[in-house]
Amino acid sequence: MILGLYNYWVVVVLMMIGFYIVIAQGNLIKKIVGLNIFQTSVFILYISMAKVEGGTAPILAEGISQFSNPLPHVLILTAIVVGIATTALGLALAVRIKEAYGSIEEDEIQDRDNKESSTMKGKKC
Amino acid sequence: MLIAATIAIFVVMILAIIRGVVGPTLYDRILAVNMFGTKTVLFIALLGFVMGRPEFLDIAMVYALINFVSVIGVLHFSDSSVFQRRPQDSDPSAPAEKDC
Amino acid sequence: MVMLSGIYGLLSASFFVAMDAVDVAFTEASVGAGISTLLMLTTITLVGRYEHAARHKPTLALAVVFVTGALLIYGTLDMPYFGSAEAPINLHVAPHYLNDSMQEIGMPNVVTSVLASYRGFDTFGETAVIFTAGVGVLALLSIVRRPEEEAEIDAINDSMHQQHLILRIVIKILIPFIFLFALYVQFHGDYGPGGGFQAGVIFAAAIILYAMLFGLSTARRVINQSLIQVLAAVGVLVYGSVGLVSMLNGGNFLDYSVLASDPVAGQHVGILVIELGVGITVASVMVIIFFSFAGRRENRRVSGNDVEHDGNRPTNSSENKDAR
Amino acid sequence: MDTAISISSAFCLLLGSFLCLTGGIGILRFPDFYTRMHAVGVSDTSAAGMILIGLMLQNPDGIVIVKLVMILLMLLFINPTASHALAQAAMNNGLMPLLDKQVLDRKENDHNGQNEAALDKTKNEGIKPSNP
Repeated sequence: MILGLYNYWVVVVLMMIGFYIVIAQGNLIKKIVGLNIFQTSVFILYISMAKVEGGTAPILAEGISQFSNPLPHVLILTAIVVGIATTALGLALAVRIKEAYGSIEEDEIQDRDNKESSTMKGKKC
Repeated sequence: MLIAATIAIFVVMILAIIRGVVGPTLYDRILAVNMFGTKTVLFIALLGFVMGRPEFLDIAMVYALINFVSVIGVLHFSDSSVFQRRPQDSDPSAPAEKDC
Repeated sequence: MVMLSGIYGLLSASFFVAMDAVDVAFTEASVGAGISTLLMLTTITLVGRYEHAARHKPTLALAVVFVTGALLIYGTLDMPYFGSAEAPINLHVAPHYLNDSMQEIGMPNVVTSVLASYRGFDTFGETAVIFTAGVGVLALLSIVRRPEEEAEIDAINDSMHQQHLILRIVIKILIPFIFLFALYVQFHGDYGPGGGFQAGVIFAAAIILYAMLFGLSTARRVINQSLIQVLAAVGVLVYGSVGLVSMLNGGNFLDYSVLASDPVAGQHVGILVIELGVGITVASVMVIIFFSFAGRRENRRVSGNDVEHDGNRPTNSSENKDAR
Repeated sequence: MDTAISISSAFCLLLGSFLCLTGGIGILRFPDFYTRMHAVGVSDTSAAGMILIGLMLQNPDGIVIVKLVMILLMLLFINPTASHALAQAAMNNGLMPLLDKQVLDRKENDHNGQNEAALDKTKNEGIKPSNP
């Protein structure tokens, strides 16, 4: 009986993979990939909730009475396109960071920031 | 028969994924993606017939096009210098290499 | 890894087909498999391919992930079973959409009618978000180039494209069909899977294909950059003005029933126009995003040559050796 | 007539599936990139053609057949082109086919001689194909 929940478990596993990548990887591009995986897991959550046993695609046709739920489809359809737009924004930021810092590794960026702020302080003193 | 063909294609998709994960060089991966894309087109077309909703063919068509676009795009960008330059002593066939 | 993400996009799209979400599969097919892979690749050519060896300790992260995952799985125990028709999500507003949209909107594709009519306001917001993202990318990555650099880029492109003769011919044949198909998707969205979002992405994919094979400056000559920027705004404006017109006609904002004498015909007109607006915005924003990234890349190739030195910069080479 | 059509459809589908499977085994078992590519390139296109023809025979309904024909045409255009581009890119970027030791040595020398100016030392090191 409890196996009827497997779709959520798949979603949770995917979500955690994405989450792990986001928090554990230092590379900004990998972080964005992780965010994408996380995002897709949310899509799958919505779409799998919309599925109705025995239903088909929500395009009305004669002779079919059972349809999947169209509302999550709408939400996810727009979310996918918005997702790619925001991903592009994130990638653009990564490109600019690379140009400004010469690296997209988190710790190196941090190091450079620290160094710069300490030299600034030194000048002030 | 439709279902048998669908299952066969599904198996081949899994094989393509294995090659994509293992694939020593970048080009193996691109090849796997290309194959996977073609198989997806067939898979969706078959699935449409299995489920009795031939509207799915539109999606298959999008796939055929977009797969081509992405393969060409990947090839285009793999010509760039970043992809040709490798770390100095890494063997291109070493499976540990990861093209991030 | 990027190739795998491409497969991932394809795979999740086939999953959506299996889940009967044809419209979503359509979008994911064009977005996840095509555009996002390309964007990732362009970025990687900009920032360098290899990452440094991991220096962090993943134990803490793993612990956090496992705890969160366990809590989430515990939370799923109260969720309705997969595919159950009695789940709360299927009981409230969805039956109304499925049963009444034929009378109210007159469209077989319920997804389109929900997207464009019932939840039109939401979709308006999404379109505005896409537009904003396009503006953001433009602000971050746009560059002004001098004419002599243009010439240099042209020379590079010409030399590079000598080898792509077969590809160019096939693509010349294919591109009109892609455009035609995009238009079909755009205007067939009422009856089958499709609509503005998908059509916009397909349209943009055709232009991106052209830009990749024939060089960015050629593509810029065909499709004017400032025209595209104006079009991105025009799409949102078209959407908004449909709402305003319906207000002027005495209805609510984005209530299309008042656009024609017959409410159903009015809905048809309204949905057609706003889908057009969405399509224009999505297509031009995608093209803007790609042009910005690719323009950066070409600029990098001409001036500076810092990409060239990326792999073997003396400070990095030792770390790059053990890059995974 | 009906049975003839359905039998031929089933035959096409089976043949397509079989070709598909051979391609899948080929991509997994062949030793180097170019042979894999051969396996995929040949079997993919023909398998797609067979399966789509099988589907066409399944449903003699106007618009569906038109769509299937369009998909078939597109695949016939796209697949060989993509394979060609892939092989060409791989060749241009110096991925060598897996050859006999003798041929390999000769090729290697040629390669080094021709491109000495263009390629730096490290790159040649990187390109060298793995010996079997």
